[in-house]
Amino acid sequence: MKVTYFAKTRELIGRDSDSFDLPADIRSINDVIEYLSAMDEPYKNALANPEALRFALDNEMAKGDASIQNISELAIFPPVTGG
Amino acid sequence: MKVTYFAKTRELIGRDSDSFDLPADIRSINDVIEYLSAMDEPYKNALANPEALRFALDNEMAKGDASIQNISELAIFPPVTGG
Amino acid sequence: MMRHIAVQITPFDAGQELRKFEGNRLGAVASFSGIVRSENDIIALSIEHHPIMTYMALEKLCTLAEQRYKLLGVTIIHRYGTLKLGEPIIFVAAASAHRKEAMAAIIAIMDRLKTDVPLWKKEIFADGTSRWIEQKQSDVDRSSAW
Amino acid sequence: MMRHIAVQITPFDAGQELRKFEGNRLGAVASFSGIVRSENDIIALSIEHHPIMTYMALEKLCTLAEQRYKLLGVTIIHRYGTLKLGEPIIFVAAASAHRKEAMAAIIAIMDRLKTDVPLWKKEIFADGTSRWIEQKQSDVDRSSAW
Repeated sequence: MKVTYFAKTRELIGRDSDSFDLPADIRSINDVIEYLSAMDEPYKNALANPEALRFALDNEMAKGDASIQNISELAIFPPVTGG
Repeated sequence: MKVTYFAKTRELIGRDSDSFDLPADIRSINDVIEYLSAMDEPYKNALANPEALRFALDNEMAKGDASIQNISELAIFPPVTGG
Repeated sequence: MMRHIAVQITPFDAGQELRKFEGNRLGAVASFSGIVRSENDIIALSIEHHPIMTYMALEKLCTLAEQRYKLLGVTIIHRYGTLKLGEPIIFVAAASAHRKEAMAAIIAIMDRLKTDVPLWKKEIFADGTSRWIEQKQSDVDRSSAW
Repeated sequence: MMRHIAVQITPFDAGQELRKFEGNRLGAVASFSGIVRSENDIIALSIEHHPIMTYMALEKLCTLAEQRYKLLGVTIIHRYGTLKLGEPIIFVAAASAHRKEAMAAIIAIMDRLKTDVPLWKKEIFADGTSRWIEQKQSDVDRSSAW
């Protein structure tokens, strides 16, 4: 699965996107966040407070408990501040 | 005193303005309206419903009972419809 | 504080008026344009104004709006004379640090303008006849809310 | 129904956008321009967007506004990239038969845009440092009112 990062999340992780072969037991967005947080320091920092993050699955907004089955792209970003 | 007319009031009276030497007992705007209404048909028609008219004394909005003492110009017009 | 008030027979360029607010670090600019629309099968509107009181009333409206909404700039242009379908009648713009104030100012100015400024509209029809527009009670109610 | 949506790095001409609504007998056109202002001693804003979702979210906002406010036309332009003080960030315009709908649409679009569209602003300071702007609770509250 492709994982993309935006704004502060992108800067903290230091990358625009990653491509992961996720283990079979990673089923929801929350599972992905937990999985990434266990990788290294930048991911841990960037994803430390999932309540303050927003997610999209294949360009549609989604909650943390949404299933990632048949999803090709997860986007992770902070609450928006446009306008 | 100069009396000016605007919009529908002007069209009904058929003139932009008049200049009158008013009798001493004409003291308020209402007195002027009554005086003019007694003149001829166009004035009577145009001023038939003073409740539906608006007045200004020397370019300041005024109520019908306002005194015309020391006033040089009375404007008579319908409720406004700009914008 | 930028203030621009005009009551004019000539057309105006709303875009050019809006551009005057740019580059001023104002934050928020709201605007409203009123355009002659094809209601009641009219072909034009004829707009009459009081040459002195109209300008004075617009000045008063601007002062009220500037104070209440902390405006950094305000523009009101109202045309008179005969305006065909599609022609702009009025342009109002307000600049403030924040969008809420700029937008509220535009709404308040338009609402008050409908009852406080000596302008009158007449509908002109294709057959040469015409009819003065009557003031709407809804406009009076909306204006008195400010 | 005219609809124009753009998410672009290049500047736009708000006046030109406004003029597109003229001559169309629309009645009422309301607009809002957001401009980079000198808050917190910034020298610029850096704006990031989601290249696909931002456009989709603006489309959705337009559809909602068109239906709710009987719009005859709507324009939303949002810039991204680095914008200096005084540069326009966003332009929203809505056309309707009546002023009330056009103005309400602009307010609703701006309120919803603050929470529903994946755009992020970063403040850039003179010393080269920068800081991401945090979403305001007041924006969340205002948006949820629609």
